[in-house]
Amino acid sequence: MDITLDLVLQQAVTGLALGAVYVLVAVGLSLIFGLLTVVNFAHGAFFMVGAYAGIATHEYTGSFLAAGVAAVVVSALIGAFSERVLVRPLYGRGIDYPLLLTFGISYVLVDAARILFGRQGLSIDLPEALQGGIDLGFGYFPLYRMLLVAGTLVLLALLWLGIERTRWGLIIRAGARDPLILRVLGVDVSRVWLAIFAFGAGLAGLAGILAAPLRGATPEMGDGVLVSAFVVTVVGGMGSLAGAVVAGFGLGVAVSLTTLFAPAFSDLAMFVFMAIVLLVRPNGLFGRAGLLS
Amino acid sequence: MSVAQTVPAPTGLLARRFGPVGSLALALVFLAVLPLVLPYTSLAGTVLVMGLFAAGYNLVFGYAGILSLGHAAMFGGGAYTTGLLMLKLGLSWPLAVVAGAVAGALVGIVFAALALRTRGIYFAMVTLALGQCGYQLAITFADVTGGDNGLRGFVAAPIEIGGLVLDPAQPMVRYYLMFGFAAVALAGLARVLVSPFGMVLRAMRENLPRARACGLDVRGAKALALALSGLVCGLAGSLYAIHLSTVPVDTLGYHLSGQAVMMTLLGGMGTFFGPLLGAALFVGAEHLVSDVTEYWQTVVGILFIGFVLFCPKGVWGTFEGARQP
Amino acid sequence: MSTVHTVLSAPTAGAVPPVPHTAGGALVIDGLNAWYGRAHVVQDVGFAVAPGEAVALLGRNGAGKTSTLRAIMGLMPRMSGTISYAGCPLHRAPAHARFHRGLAYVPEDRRIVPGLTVRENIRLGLIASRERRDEDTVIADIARTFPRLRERLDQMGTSMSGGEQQMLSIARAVAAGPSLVLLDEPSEGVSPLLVDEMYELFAGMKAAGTTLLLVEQEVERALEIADRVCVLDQGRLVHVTSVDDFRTDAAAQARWCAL
Amino acid sequence: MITETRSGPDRRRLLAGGTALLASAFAGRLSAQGAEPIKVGYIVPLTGAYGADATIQVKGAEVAIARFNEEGGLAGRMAQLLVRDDKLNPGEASTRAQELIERENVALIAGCFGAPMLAVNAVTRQRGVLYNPVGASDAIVSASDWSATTFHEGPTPFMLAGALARYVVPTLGGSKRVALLVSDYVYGHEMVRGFVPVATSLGAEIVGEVRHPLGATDYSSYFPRLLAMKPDLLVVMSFGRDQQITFKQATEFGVKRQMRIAAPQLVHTARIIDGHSHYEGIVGGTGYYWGIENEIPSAKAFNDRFRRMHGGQNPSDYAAVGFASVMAPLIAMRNAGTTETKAVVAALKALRYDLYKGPQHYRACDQQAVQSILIITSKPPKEASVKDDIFKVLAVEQGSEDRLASCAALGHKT
Repeated sequence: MDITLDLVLQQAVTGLALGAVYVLVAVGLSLIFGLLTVVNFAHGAFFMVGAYAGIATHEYTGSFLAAGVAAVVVSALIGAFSERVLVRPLYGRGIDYPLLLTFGISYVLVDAARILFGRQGLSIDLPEALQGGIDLGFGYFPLYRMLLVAGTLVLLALLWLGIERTRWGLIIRAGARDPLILRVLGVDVSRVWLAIFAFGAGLAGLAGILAAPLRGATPEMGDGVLVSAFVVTVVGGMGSLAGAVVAGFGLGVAVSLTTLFAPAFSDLAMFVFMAIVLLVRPNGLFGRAGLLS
Repeated sequence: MSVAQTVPAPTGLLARRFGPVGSLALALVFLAVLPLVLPYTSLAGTVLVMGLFAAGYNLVFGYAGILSLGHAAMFGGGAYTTGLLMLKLGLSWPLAVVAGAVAGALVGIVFAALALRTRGIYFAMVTLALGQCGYQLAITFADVTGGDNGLRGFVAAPIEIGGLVLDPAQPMVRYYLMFGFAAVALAGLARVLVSPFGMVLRAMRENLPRARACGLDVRGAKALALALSGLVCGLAGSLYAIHLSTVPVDTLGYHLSGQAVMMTLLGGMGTFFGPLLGAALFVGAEHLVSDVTEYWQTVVGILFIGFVLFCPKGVWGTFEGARQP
Repeated sequence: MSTVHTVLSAPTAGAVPPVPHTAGGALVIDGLNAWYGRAHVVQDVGFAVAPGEAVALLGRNGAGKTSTLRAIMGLMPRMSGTISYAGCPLHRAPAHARFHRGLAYVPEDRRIVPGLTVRENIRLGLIASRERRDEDTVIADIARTFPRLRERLDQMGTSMSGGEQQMLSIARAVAAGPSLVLLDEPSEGVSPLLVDEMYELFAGMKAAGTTLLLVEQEVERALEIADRVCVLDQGRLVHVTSVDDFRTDAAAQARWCAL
Repeated sequence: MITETRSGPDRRRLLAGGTALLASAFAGRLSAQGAEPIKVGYIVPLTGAYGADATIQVKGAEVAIARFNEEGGLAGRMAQLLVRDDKLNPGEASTRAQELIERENVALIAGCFGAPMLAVNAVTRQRGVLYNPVGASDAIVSASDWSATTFHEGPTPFMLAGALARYVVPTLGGSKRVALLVSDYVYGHEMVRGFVPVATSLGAEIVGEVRHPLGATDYSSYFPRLLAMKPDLLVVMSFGRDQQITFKQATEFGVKRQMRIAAPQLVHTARIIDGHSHYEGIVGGTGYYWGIENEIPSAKAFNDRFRRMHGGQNPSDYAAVGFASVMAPLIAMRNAGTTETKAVVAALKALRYDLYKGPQHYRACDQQAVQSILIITSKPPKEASVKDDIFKVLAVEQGSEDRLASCAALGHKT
């Protein structure tokens, strides 16, 4: 089969849509690592929680907006609870313990989903208005995925503005570099951490419900996403938001193009890519200088 | 490195209370009586294999203080090597097991060469990636490895030692044959830990910058730790192949790497007996709980969270710590 | 005129009387112990600082001066003993709560946040302040008091010289108008010219009624501004005296403060 | 700790505490007294991605045990089902199989599917234990994995894909361009081997084969390529989640507007979860659908019994094959008059049975169950008679040895 420019372009756009989900998950992961130095292995579970909370809400209300809100709120609340009750006692004990703890949290959350909603998973269909596709000139593309990319970009722009321009953003930027000085200047850092953990979990939950119409919801759905999101954060540089965004979209496109040229290697490609980046730049593309660097 | 900071008051490389010989003896007695107390022999076999795996992992995680999330590559590498040598070359199983251990060490050396440039969480992630590469390769080259169906078709034939015929098809015979290999590996591990190299590891774990300032070759020591760890984990994988008569592709999966961390932590990292105990608790809990409820993951998860929060030194670490003078 | 300006500037004709935003009071420390890991770095230290007073905390390297300041600010991993300020016990309060009691801490290593501009660093000093004051006004006030920072407001904080960074660190600490300022070696690594400027500022702060607790390696400098001297040695408080007595006590200086 | 299960995981006897632990250690030895039950080990992935299929499969096995016991067992000896969860983990399955053999001295191990199926086979082969798994796999009956005591109840991918090709290719128009989307693992490859020769012999042109990694969650990146091939038919050669997500995203990408979609194996549980809209128009194969009960008496009998035991629920494909994998060996034991493996194997080889979908037997060379394959498509909810009436049966291909992969191709000496 001929590989035409149109095909490559279509594939690249597809990769952006793929990357959008990575980015949403990875940004939260990166924020949490950047501020709390917690490697959150429960992040995939928060993604799953968002999908389930959203679908359940949709079944009761029939509203997609309500589903989105529920996804964010429920996963954020579970995130907040996890941080406040479980993760907090471990601060100052290095990165290993929180990592292991969040691993345990994900075990429990995944099983909770099985108990509450069964093992076989749930499904949600797109509203009529979001079905269908548009012609990009070089090929047909589903409308929902375009909106997903656009929505992610808008969200990222808002996040950027929030971090660069607001009081909270200043706290976040300073907190990522030097939480001690924040404490000395009267900021209750533990509340900041709580908020960030909840926010990151909420973002993951949002990504979950946004991805659900595309791939359904299963208790284990977070596993693969978590691994991908880790690859993204590590390639971008742990704790770097810009890195997460660049690496997320970049890896989405890279994986998508690999499927065009060597489909069987698309999974492997991601890890090989990550290994190479880390061998050249041991701290990822955007180093560990800190958030937004 | 982080682990060094997180371990409060390390309790010597071998249990001080028991001394190197005592610790080794305890470990061997424990493994020797296992099939007699567990409800069935194959469970004891799984505990032995996982215990050896955790003990090998502990060398890196507990003693050298580096978190690896890719040790399944060493375990699986050993298992596949053993299986393939028996299947394709008809090698006798004891030789194939030794070769599997060596293969595990080679994987450890590859890890050291590729991943030691990075540190901390990045090291963990590179090892995770390397481990996944192994898994993907096994899936991709299904013609050789059997893909997701696993490698199968090799049989551990009876061996004769001084007129005594030992048939691995018999559960008890197989268990104690495996025990023999494990005993040698554990004795070797104990020997390494009391050697000067063991002292270097201790220095690194307790204070990495100081160890570096003292002119210790930290990276070299880490590389050696990875290779030795690979040797033990590769042996564990090889024994697993004999134990199951098949090599599932899951032996290369990241869940198994995660399980190594859990078992080590549960038992007590940086202790000699801890990982064995941790493996027994983990495998045992999973079996027992999953017999009682389908929702065993919740129980295991809560147990795990509880250990991280309240008993971070693990069962054996806490016991030993409490008995310190 | 804003509170910040009052705290910072020397009283001039027509100036508003000093009114720190939290009513000042005595800092009383009793039986203070602090540890770093197993190292017992502060041992049974007790002293008091009266409102509006300036006390210099002196001693050799490693005598426990910095640790004492950190303990007062709530930054030591482990401590015991009591600390009260203006009648309120502080020793159980987290660092951020101590800030809200009117304490400010200027750390030895300045801790200018990388990636933030000078203006943002100063904003950080106001970010948690419960009195919502107009940031721009406060920053304008600070710029007036710290002329060196004025033209650098939009520059990265970490791109400035050591002395300028020290100025920024002080400006940030006092932006919210504290009544007690803990200063840790402000003159270290700062050019003499800037040290002069800085001590003028301290004098102004003191004159405005702000209580100062100053750790200083350069004894002469500290004596310029201090009312009293506390000397630490190997984690213990070994000597408390007035500045005048200490200045003339060559033996004490040689014994505890000589390098 | 043992869990003796007569009626599935929901009625498990729960033993707790140290006494129970001790007792259980000796249970195997003590139970040898009296009319010893015929123990059937049933290893299925209750936890894991296919938990729903495994759970209903256990219900099918319970029907077999109940029927055997109602019919008097083996001269008064009753059958007993011991369910074990392999968690879809081959290591676990292998350990469980060893446990069932060592401690329970089971007469049969059945049920397994997925990767654990072959791991258990390695154990039963070494130990000479009767084994009758259900998973769709050609490897299990190939010479390299062959074992004298292993029978294979489930249909193989080769049979399913071949039956699909024979049905679907003639329905295509003139050009018969076919593209394949293949999950890159053994099962996917087996599907390809079953489908391609038949399809090309019927005049189809394979215009492309796109492979994706097992367990991929986003298939969007494959569609541009597939669309560019301009096929008339897309055959989705994957299973479970992979297949479900592919269908969902194919709908989203408007793939169905340009080509038809078929899949060698459609599964009941997946169709129930995802609903009709994603399955609309997709043609696929299956080993069983309960809707054939009007034509086939044995199906009616099985369905009735299943419904009676399980609250009116209709059996799924997995329930049916799970039933047969236990029922056929039990009947063979009765025929042989013993549970002794050699005799039972001989009886099974000779067995001609019709348990749920018409006549079946095990082929001599590989002991694969020769059986009919159903070609089905999703039924719109408005046409459904009851809630779980989800498929229309388009065709039934009768079982015949020449529909199986040839003994020679599987490496057996003929």
